[in-house]
Amino acid sequence: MIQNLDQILVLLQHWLASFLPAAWQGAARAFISAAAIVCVFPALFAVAVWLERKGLGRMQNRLGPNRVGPYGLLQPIADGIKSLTKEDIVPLSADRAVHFLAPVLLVVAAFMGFAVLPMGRNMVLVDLDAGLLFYYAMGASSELAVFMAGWSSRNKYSLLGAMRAVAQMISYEVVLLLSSVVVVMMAGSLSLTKIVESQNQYTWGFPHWYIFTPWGLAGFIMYAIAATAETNRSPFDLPEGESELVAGYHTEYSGFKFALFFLGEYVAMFSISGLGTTLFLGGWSAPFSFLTWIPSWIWFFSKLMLSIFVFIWMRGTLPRLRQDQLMNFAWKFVLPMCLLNLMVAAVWRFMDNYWLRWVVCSAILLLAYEGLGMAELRKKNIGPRSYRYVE
Amino acid sequence: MTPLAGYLLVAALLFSIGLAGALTRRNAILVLIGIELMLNAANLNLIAFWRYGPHPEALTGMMFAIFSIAVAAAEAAVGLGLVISIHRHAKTTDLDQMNRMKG
Amino acid sequence: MLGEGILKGMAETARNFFGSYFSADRMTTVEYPEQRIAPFEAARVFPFLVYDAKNPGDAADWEAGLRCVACQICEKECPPKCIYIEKSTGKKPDALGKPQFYPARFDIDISVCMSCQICVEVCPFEAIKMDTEFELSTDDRFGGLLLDRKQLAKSNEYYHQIHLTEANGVDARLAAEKAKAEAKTKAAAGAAAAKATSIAAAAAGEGA
Amino acid sequence: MSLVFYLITALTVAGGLASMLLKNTVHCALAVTVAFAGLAFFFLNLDAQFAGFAQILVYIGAVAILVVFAILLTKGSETPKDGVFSRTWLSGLAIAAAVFAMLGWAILHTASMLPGATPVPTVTVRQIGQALIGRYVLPLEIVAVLLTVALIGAVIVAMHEKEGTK
Repeated sequence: MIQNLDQILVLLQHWLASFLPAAWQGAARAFISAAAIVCVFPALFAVAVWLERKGLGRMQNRLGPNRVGPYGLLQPIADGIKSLTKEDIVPLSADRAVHFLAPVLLVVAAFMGFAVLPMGRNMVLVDLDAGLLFYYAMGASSELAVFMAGWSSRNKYSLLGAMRAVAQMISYEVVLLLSSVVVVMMAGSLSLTKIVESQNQYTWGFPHWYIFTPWGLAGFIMYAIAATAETNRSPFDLPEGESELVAGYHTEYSGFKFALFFLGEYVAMFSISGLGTTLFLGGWSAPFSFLTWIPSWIWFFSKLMLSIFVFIWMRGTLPRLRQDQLMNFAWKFVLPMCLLNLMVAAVWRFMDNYWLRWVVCSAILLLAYEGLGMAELRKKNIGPRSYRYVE
Repeated sequence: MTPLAGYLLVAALLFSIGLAGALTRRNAILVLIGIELMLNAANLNLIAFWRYGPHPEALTGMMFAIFSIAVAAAEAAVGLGLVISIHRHAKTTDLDQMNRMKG
Repeated sequence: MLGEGILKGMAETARNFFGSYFSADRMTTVEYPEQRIAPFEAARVFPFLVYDAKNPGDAADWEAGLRCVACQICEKECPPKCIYIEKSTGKKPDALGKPQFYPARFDIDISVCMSCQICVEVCPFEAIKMDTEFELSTDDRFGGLLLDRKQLAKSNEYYHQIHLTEANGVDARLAAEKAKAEAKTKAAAGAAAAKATSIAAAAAGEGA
Repeated sequence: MSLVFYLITALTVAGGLASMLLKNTVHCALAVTVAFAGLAFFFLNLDAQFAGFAQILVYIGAVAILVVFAILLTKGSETPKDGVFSRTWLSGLAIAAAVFAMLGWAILHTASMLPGATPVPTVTVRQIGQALIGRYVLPLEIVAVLLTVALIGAVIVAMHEKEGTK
């Protein structure tokens, strides 16, 4: 019974596909999974928007949306109807084809990442051997979409926002990749299902999640920073900093195309949270061995929503960074820490003594963090900054 | 026609397109793009030969392609750096106008 | 240590988040259309014209009671030029009984007005004051936002209601002015009478 | 030759042609991205998963972005008034056509000698990794050094020259 509940979605998929002739069943299963992903995550998007507006409201001692439906629950539907029925305005001088393609490409690239994320036991669309690489390849394509949006709008704000976004995404993509490499080193595989399986073991009832190791915790924190920057969320939301750039690269988008950008941003947030969950938080595995009877997909989605809540929490707390702070932080602090973390993971891998490696690895990481942090704080450049342009 | 011949033909076509672009465009950046296209065509050849070669398990062609991708990335970075630096000197990226040795 | 401030900030927002469910005094906002806060006395939105009703509460004599004498100072001083005044041809007695012009037309375009209060400051007759009414939305973008003198005219009692301290000061000043004017006329009358008596006396003396 | 092959060929060649023929430089950069993506599909079609994803990651994620950055930094997105093609375009085209003719002739001439369909090789990422640090460790190290040198070199070349050092 419990087994069935865990696999209920897989069974449902097989049952639905069984109505078709045998030759088509494989394709039908893939189609059903893809359709499920395309339906579930926009629904989750609606929930997340509501949660974000309510949560931010409460953090600022307001009520948040409370007009449409009970507790404002129907607000996302109202927003959806509004953006669907709004006029779609394209600037006269805009590059129409590119302007149209940009949001489409962004959303498609954001959705592609889900293809390799295991959302439960046996619940993965394609179990690629190079799954992580595929994920990052898809994430890299969204940068181009952002650039296309900004450039095709023929608007200074859009272009500035796009250039900021691209510079930021490239810088933090390095961090994102390097912080997840430690997991690959430990799991010995780029396949996300294998990574989850290697974490789905228990000692004294506690799971072997990578976050419960010094290098895993450090890696997770750096992953979270890079993920926030990669999805252009506060405090790294300079690309759309509304106080300076109107709305950044989607200034000139309205109606449904704007809604697509909005959707793309949230879907990217879900997929990057899902990847973080998979890499560091044990994916669909239960946090204690006595809780393994709860279906795996429930664990995956609860961890996902928890990460979303942390995203919202950070947005409610932190002010926006300045461009030079953002770049300095990425290249001078997080990247060295990432490289050090790779070394620490290697030390962890090849040290036998269980307790000693805990002490050594934590000590190296903490000392480096403290030392680098103090150095960065002392070096803080206060005074006029110089800019560099190509004439 | 064997599949390999098809891939080789496509690679040759892409190589020629890249070559034509590199030889005919004025903008230095587009010349670089043409060179990238040529490199990519070569990669396609390598991968195709690896796939249809006698010893795919030796991974030789694929390794070549992977290294070539890495080298091409470095080449693009340096090439574009050069274009930017030339643009700063000559205020243009038009190759037809870059006919002086004097900096 | 680096990052300490972030954790402190996160704790603060978490406290706000949970606190807002437990303590009602954290929630400083009101649910606007249903709940309202009484406007502050110093609040100002757009100007209005003050009139003195002969019998308080009578809105019928707004035209007669307008303090404005169409001197057009406010029209000249208005930075965005949103006041349009047309002087009357005839005159009518003001509160002091002196014959004055009055505005045949007095329009303020509140879509242009920037609520700077300069018109109020330059008015020598205390005729234009700032209102606290802010729910002025209309579906007519041009005509609906161009208020004429009938829409602008509000009684002195209303002025007392919204800006009590200020209105009392204005009333005192007007009363003092009126008293001064009356004293002046009285003095003038007295002087005239004295002159008349002295002339009469002189005439009588001459006659004697 | 399957339908997939022809579709990818059409996509790639169209992208490549557009990137060399379009007037607007940014359009060219976007078109070449399509060609890069098509080549990645080719790699996937040839069962070289790793190379295909690496192609997307490096070319679409890095090279294309680098190119558009360079275009914007050099004000290259404005179409020049006196045409986009070089004065010697005819000879360039002739050379390219000659190269293609020769390559095509060579391929078609030897097509019968080329191996036919072979069984699909199974390559895991583990195998690639082991090859990289086994047989190909020296090239790997050299590429690492090359990338570092290229990174520093690109930064130095593109950096502002100090006043007076010209």
